Amino acid sequence: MPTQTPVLCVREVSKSFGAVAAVREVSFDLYGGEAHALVGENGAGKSTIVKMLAGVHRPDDGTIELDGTPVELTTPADAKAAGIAVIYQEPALFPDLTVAENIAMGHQPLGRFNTIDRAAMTRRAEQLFARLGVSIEPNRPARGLSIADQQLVEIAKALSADARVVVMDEPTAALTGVEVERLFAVARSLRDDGAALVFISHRFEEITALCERVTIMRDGRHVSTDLVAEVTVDEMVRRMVGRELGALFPKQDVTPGVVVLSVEGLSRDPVFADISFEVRAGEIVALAGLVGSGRSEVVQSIFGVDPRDGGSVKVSGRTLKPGSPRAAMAAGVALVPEDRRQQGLVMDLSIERNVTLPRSRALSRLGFLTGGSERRSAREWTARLRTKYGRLGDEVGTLSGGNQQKVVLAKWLSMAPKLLIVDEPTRGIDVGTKAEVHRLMSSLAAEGVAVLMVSSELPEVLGMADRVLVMREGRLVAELDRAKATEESVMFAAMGQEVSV
Amino acid sequence: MTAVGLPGVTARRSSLDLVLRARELGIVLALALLVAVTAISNPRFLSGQSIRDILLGTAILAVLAVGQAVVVITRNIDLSVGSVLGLSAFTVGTLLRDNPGLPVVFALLIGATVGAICGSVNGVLVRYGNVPALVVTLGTLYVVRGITYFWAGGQQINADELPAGFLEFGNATLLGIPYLVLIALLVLVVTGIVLRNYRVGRELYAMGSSPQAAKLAGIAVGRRAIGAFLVSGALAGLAGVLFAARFGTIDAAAGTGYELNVVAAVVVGGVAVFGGSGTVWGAALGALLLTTIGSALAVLEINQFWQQAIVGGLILLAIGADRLVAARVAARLKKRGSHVS
Amino acid sequence: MSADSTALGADRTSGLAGRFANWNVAIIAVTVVVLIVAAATVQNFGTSQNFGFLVLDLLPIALVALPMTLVIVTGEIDLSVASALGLSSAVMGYLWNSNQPIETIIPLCLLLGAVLGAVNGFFVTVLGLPSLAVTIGTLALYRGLAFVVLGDSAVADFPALYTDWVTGSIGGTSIPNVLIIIVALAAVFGVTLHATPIGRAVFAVGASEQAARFAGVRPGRLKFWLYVVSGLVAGLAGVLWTLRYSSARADNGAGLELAVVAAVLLGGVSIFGGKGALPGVIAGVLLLASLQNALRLSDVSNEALNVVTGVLLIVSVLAPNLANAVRGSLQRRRHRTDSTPRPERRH
Amino acid sequence: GGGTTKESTANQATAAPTGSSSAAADPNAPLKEGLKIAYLPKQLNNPYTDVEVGGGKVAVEEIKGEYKLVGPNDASASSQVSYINTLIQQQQDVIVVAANDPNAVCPSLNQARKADIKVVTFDSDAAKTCRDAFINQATTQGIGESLVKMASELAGGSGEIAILSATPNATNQNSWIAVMKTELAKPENAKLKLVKIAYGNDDDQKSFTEAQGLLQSYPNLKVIVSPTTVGIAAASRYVSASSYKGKVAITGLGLPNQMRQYVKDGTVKKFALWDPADIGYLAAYAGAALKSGQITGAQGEKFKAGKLGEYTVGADGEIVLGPPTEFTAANIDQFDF
Ligand SMILES: Nc1ncnc2c1ncn2[C@@H]1O[C@H](COP(=O)(O)OP(=O)(O)OP(=O)(O)O)[C@@H](O)[C@H]1O
Ligand SMILES: Nc1ncnc2c1ncn2[C@@H]1O[C@H](COP(=O)(O)OP(=O)(O)OP(=O)(O)O)[C@@H](O)[C@H]1O
Ligand SMILES: [Mg+2]
Ligand SMILES: [Mg+2]
Repeated sequence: MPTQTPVLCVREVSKSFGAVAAVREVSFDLYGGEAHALVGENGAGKSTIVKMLAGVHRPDDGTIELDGTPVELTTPADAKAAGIAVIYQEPALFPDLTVAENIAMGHQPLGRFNTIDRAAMTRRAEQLFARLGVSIEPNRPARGLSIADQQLVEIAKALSADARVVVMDEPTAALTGVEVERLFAVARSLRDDGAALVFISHRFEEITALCERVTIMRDGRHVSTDLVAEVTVDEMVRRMVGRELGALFPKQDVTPGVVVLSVEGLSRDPVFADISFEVRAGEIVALAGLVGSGRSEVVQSIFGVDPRDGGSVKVSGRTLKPGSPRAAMAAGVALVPEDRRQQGLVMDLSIERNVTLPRSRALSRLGFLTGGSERRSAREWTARLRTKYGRLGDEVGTLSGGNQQKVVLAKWLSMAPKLLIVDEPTRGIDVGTKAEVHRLMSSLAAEGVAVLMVSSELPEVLGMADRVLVMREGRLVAELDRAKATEESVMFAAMGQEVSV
Repeated sequence: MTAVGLPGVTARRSSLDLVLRARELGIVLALALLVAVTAISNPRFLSGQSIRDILLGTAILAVLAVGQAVVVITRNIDLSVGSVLGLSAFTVGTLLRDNPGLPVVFALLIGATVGAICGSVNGVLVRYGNVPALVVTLGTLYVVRGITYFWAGGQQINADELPAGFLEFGNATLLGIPYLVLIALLVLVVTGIVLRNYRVGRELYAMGSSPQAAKLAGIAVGRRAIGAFLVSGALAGLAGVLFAARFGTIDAAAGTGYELNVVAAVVVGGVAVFGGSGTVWGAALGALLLTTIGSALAVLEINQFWQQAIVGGLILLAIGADRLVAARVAARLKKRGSHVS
Repeated sequence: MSADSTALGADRTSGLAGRFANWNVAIIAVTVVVLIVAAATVQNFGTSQNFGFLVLDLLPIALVALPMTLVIVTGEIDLSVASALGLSSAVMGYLWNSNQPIETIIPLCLLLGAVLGAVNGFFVTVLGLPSLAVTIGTLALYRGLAFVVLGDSAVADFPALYTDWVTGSIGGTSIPNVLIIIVALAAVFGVTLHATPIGRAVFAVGASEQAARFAGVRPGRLKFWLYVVSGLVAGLAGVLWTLRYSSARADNGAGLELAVVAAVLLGGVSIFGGKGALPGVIAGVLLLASLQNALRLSDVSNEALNVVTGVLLIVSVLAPNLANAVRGSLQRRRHRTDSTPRPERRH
Repeated sequence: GGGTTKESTANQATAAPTGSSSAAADPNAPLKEGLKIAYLPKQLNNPYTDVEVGGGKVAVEEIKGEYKLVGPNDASASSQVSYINTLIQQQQDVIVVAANDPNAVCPSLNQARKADIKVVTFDSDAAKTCRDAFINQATTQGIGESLVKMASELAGGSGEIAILSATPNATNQNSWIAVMKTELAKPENAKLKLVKIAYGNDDDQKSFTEAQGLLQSYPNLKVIVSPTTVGIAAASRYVSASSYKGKVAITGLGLPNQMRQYVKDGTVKKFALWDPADIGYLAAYAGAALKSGQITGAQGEKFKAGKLGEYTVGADGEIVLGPPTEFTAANIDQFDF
């Protein structure tokens, strides 16, 4: 199907953020009329490539060629003008504007005196939604749209641009099967009209269903580009991961102790309902599921940063006051949240202040803090986690992602928790640190700490967990022992259907 | 919000749109109620002279409020408007005193230019200095006022020094409507149309609604921000000329403290302080409401001391109601998720 | 980035804490220089009597700036302080006129201030309204109520025992009595902000409310109490203002809010929250007041001060940004990275 | 309660210090040269004030003193206090001040007097205990009577009148209004009805709006009496451009230059004023006389005030300038201030 000359060539591009090399000398071609999959683990650099194509980031090295000529995409406007439309991983809508306006922003249909032709704009949105087979009212504001609907609006936005290159960064993450089917139908028709598609997804069945070629990335590097038909899913996974799981996930075997956490009938409308499970001392329990299945919401509700509608949470037999992180902390619960930048760390504060923030009361003497006790404690814990930093007084935001993650861990481990909840503990951190974090988690478990881990990385789940709980659409749908947990069984439970692994 | 009833929108009017428009509707109702109560207790409140006085008073505040609304919609704020008004009024006053032959149109242009210069200084500092608008405009509030004092010293420009033609402009009418009111209406309509019906206008809303998304959408965020400050400055300058024409006496203190009134008018008019929503119509209505309250309280023989307290209470009420409406809308929208048809 | 502290390491002494120290040192240094230059060149500036006048002049701004610093560090603002001051003064006059003992009136006025602050706190933290809009509303409301209470009359004849204490000096010395209040409160607020768990929480909430919540801080409660304290101090400032001039009037302190915010920002506090230090704020207050005093003594007009205040304000915020930009471009040249888009903030 | 209340302190308040008038006056003492005389009006940028201090400047030059003018932009007592403090620091000889609040400036003025600075108030008096002399434009009684007389003439002897005053705390305004009220209570003025006292705060715009409000609220209003130059000008300007012109009369105290236009266009038939320049002029001579020891501010003392001739200090240190002049279309062109 690919035509002779590529529409777009990525040539040896590299991009680093500080010390993190997100993309290293990656090259691939994109032909008109093809759907090209980009796969790789979390943090492999896929979104970074997307952002370079979108003009959000500029490559440190390498070039991007359109129709054989190198182009400088310095702003998103440049990319738009070059005919590249992008669906970002995180929806970026204008909450106060109507859906139709969101779709048309920048290329609104004009009528008399160059005024915006609202009727045409609304019609256009209606047509796009009809094509996608969804009914979103074009004249409602974008505020309050569910994540899925936001994603659909993003898709409509990209379609409306009549672009030659459409880049879709996990467009299906929030969608259900039917919506995905509609999207694929539209995507195929775009492709058949000669557009080039870049498609990113963590779901292999989607890739095999839609794409002709697949480029695999690992740790920011290009691994391979093949015809989808010529490579099996197993092979893709092997190339993506590129290492033996056993070496990475050194789980020590522990006999579970007393029940530390017991959750009963926990629900929060409309995110999750009727969640019940237990975690014992020394156990690592993984909460698996697709992105958006409600896992983070469950653990946040347990910790008390989110409210809950019903159910109870007991820690060591004592019921936790709902909606109070303080009560949870007092009961020995620690939460390493999934979003390090927004939730885990106060980026503008120093390393030491971040490490000691939850314990500032405990570290004070007669209510006063002189800084010495905080510094000592921060030094001790960052050293224990082998954190690399200049000075303890540096802003935590200046650290590399992995070191930031270690600061978050230090912050909560220093509390000596009975129950450690970690949400995507290794997201966006490098391979070495990942191994360290895993070692740390299993040694904590060995010391008798109960660990509840939310992770989207199947290998991590399979490698670390004593038990795997699987969530789907806000419900707990399966509980698998370490022995029974395989990629197939977990994916089957997570998706509610057979997968071709 | 975006759904003010103008022709051209498909007839997908739902009760939802009504709720969304309720904010401006609320001001209109409050205004109607106020006028009705006042007029019943004192019919002269509805006399031609009285209405004219209210409209004249509103005209100046409304022009300022329109400019402020433009800035607030982009998630910024301009506290320097009162000082810019003073500088412009004094500049124009001095010019007219020294050149009595100067045509009024020219005076309006000069005032707007003086304001536009101040506004672009604000804009450039905000954009390139990467300094929050509140700080920059608080700074220029002092600086511009100081410059005016330096220049004016103790002098005051009295009505008898201004050319009669200019003063007449402050009071004359066209078809019974004072020129000042016409100018304010013109400003309002033009700005309203640009904000609603032109790409530039929608981009201002987009910026205020989500700066991050605006950047991703390829909007020239910096240039638009400077533009918004320029408009606000130019309108403050224009308001300075209207001020000079209306009051006839100008000194360096003209317009002192106006900034808070203007922000109050904008907030009461339903423009969200965090940008992205609200209309200049609302802001102008806010200005009209605040001015009418002032007049009505005087006519109603309500102790003049209550006036400010009532205005303050009203602002709190307006933003509280705004939040309530927003919360209700959000709740309704959540329930009406789309689904595959 | 932590590893590569070679060439830039020297000037990048120690990230944030270092930068703060730097800003504080800078503003304190500027203040000291201004004081020395003024004492040397402006006749009568250095006299002890003038020092007394200076302290009395900066009293209300200094007091109100203390809680304002904490409020701004949490990322909020309180523009109603001057009106709360005026209402406290008006109520004081009203009660005095109705022959209440001053010993009851003063605590009542402080209580009133706390209540006014609680009203702000309620709107901001319970209803979740933007503090800028709320406190513009209460700015008008409280001032209006002050006029409702006292109308346009002025109440005078406060007991000499009290008024003399406020305008007087510590026995025999030329240290004004009110300096005790300023120093004591500055110490309380300084220690609270910089050396207690509350202060840590204040900074955390200002820098990232969400992250603070995840660390067990209760941002709503914290902000509510800060507003209460802000009102309380404004009430106290109202009492002192009234006693200093021996005149209770509804318009006392009108317009002071902008001067206070200006002094706080000049002291290096970020309007976005999360950054700032109390010594800098005190230096900022002192700098503005002594400039005003010196300029007046040199017969420079009041208006020059407007310009100086405004320029100082802009420069104080612009300078660190420019420095950062220069540093950033140096670093970028080394790494060719672009800056991460910062989380959106406003005003 | 047993605390300090207003009543419990009222007795002590009257026993306040009476200033530095212990030394006896020497009417023949020579007028000192090189005296530093500072004027502190209510606020700068006020045309009336400018004329007043202009007269002061002339007088200070005549007696070979050093003239200085300082003042706030905002007519507030607190800024005046800061200026008084500055003047104390600068060791002036005489402070001539128009108080924005009679009590708020008191402690500072007394501090100045302790530093051997003579304090003369003009325009608006401070509390009697904290100044040496007060230059009164005219007797309070005289002004009040004259205002009522003009209002009565313009109203044709009967009807509604309103007052547009300056700030609510302005001492001079309030004492005139008090006299007007007594006058209006007299049988011959029984048909005149004072319906409202509005306050324009000596702010042009505010006065303008207040005038507007008065006319709206009182359809039968016949006369607006504005005993302040800012107020009368603003009210005249409003009326001259409104439909009320010719129906409502304006009178009060105003500057001829500011009022000329409205007298000529018929809005204003008659108003009154003393020559403000003379107030400033007299204040300088009074201050110099005080500082030179010719007078102490006690009743009955006499001193010479240049071109104005000899003045006698009245009760409570008051020095009365003289009766006000009435201006009409017939005589207004003879005056230029
Ligand atoms: N703005 C940024 N600043 C610093 N580091 C960043 C930034 N954006 C991405 N990174 C880092 O670059 C690496 C690659 O990130 P990227 O988002 O490209 O991964 P991805 O392949 O899209 O992962 P996912 O499947 O989770 O979306 C990660 O280590 C990430 O932490
Ligand atoms: N602010 C919100 N408004 C509406 N829906 C939301 C919001 N936040 C989350 N959701 C929805 O709640 C569900 C659960 O989200 P959550 O982040 O807990 O999922 P998750 O399983 O942890 O996925 P992830 O891997 O992204 O962490 C999703 O369907 C999401 O769309
Ligand atoms: Mg990604
Ligand atoms: Mg999650």
